Amino acid sequence: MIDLLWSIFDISLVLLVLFLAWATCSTQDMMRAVTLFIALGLILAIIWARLKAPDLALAEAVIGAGISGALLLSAIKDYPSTTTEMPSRRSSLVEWIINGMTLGLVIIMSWAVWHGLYMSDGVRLSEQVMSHLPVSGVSNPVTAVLLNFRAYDTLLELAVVLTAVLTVLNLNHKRADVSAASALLLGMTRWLVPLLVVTSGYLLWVGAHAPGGAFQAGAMLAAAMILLQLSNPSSLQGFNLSVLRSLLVIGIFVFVLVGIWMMSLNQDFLAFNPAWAGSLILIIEFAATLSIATALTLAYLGGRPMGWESANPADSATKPNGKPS
Amino acid sequence: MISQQLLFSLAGIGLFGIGLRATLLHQMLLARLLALNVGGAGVCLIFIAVAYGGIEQMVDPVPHALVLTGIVVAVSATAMALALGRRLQELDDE
Amino acid sequence: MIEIIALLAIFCGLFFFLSGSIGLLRLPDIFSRLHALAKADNVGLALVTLGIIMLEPDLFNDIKLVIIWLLVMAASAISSHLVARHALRENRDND
Amino acid sequence: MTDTSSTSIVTVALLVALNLLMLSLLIGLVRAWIGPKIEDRYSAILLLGTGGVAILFILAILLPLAALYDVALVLALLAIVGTVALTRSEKSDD
Repeated sequence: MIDLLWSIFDISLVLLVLFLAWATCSTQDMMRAVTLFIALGLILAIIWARLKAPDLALAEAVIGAGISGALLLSAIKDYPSTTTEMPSRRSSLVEWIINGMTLGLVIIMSWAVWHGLYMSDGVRLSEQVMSHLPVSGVSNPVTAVLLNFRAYDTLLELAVVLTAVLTVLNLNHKRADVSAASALLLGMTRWLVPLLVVTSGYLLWVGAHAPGGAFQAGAMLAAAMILLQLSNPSSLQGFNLSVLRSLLVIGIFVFVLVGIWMMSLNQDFLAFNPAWAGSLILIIEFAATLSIATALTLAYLGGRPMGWESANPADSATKPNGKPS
Repeated sequence: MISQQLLFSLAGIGLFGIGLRATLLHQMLLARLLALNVGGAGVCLIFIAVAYGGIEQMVDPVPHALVLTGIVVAVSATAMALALGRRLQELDDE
Repeated sequence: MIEIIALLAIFCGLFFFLSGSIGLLRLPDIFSRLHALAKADNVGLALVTLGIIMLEPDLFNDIKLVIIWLLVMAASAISSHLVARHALRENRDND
Repeated sequence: MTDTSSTSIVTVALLVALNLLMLSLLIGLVRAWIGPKIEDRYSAILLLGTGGVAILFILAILLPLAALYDVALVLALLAIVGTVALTRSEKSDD
């Protein structure tokens, strides 16, 4: 009886997510597509929770529903027409080829997964992770994997995020600000943004022993900044741009610094010795949170804030912003 | 237990197929980006479905870490693609 | 005994949830839908949270549950206001 | 936590509740799909947020996974950011 109810829930979740994906990909109107995409992000967060992946549910809730939705919605304003013409311009032959290849790929992948699940019993990494957990300095296995066993991977991922944001910054100026918001929105932001910042700190701290960590905390902080930018844009002018620049790179800087420090104690580049591993990971996570939050906020803004080019922001105020948006 | 793994991984494959097809078919950058994100979510779903051990067993944390990294990289890649698109749009207007 | 009361609370909450969703589908215009949504969901969530608190032994989680419920109430109040305002502005523009 | 969820009555009842919540989400999604105007789709997103929080609560009891309360907390907070972004993104800014 219990298994039956569980499978009803699973099947309805799967059908729901497939329907949303098909709807998002096939609508003509972009506003409708983005709205459905946000709904898809929420349902995906529930699926991660169902598959016992709370870290991912957190990340999907913050990033899927929060940041990528806001990002896409602010990008819609760049395009004059928000309706797209589906494959009408592509010849039906090309369309058939695409459909055929996708179907073939899906069939091959299904066979591969079926073979992998039933036929072979590959080695599971979870035993190794669990056996090394006490050494890692944290008790949350995902954080242990992310920041201790696979520290290189996370370091390079911070580099990837930085590269993406640098491209965004080099390409164009910040989007035009929205006009000041209604009193209610301002009032709400006044109590909500501090709450988001406190939650972000909570997620950062809890990452050591429960789901949470640098990425979710950083994305949460970025969501707070986006909310601030959405409700009263003038408040973001106050950021000192040189501070913003250093915040962007502080994550990678601290990571490499700790690595070199470990090497000075004649250990490998990122091999934390068990005694300090917990506190080292916390330092790295704190720096990573700051740089991820700054990176995602600048990515949302869509380009260089005012006065980014000039070295000191003092004389930037006089130089008008190049783009009459 | 095995059927749940298979069910969710087939859902992941379905998402990936829908996303891939729409990425290739759409003309407009924004639509293709949405489809690409849907495809990426499908891949993540396959990862986690295989890592799922059932209600009682421990879950394999390694795919979780990989997918977490994947989600963050996906959002920064989307931001970059949107910035490129915006630049293209401005060049067309001029 | 506690569990029976908890389950009772949860199912009452579900009744409100379902009525809110059905209201969302059947009501004629956006404002009545938002009204149904905000009211039904909050009462529904309040009862579900009450049931879950009874089932949840850990006190710290209970406090967290109450905080979450208050947040959702504030969130849906503000969001439905924003959506209604936007709908009003949209109607005024095109008619 | 585990003793309560082991009694099958509570588990079965919670599972039935879970499926009913899923039903209300499906109804909300119908509105999101056919909703003539943008605001109707926003309201479906709101329903999804609240329904999602309720589902996460019940899953937290059923799976015994206490971390899902944090996820529900985050979902509740982010529902506002999504709606603000939706309502402020229209061309006619208020």
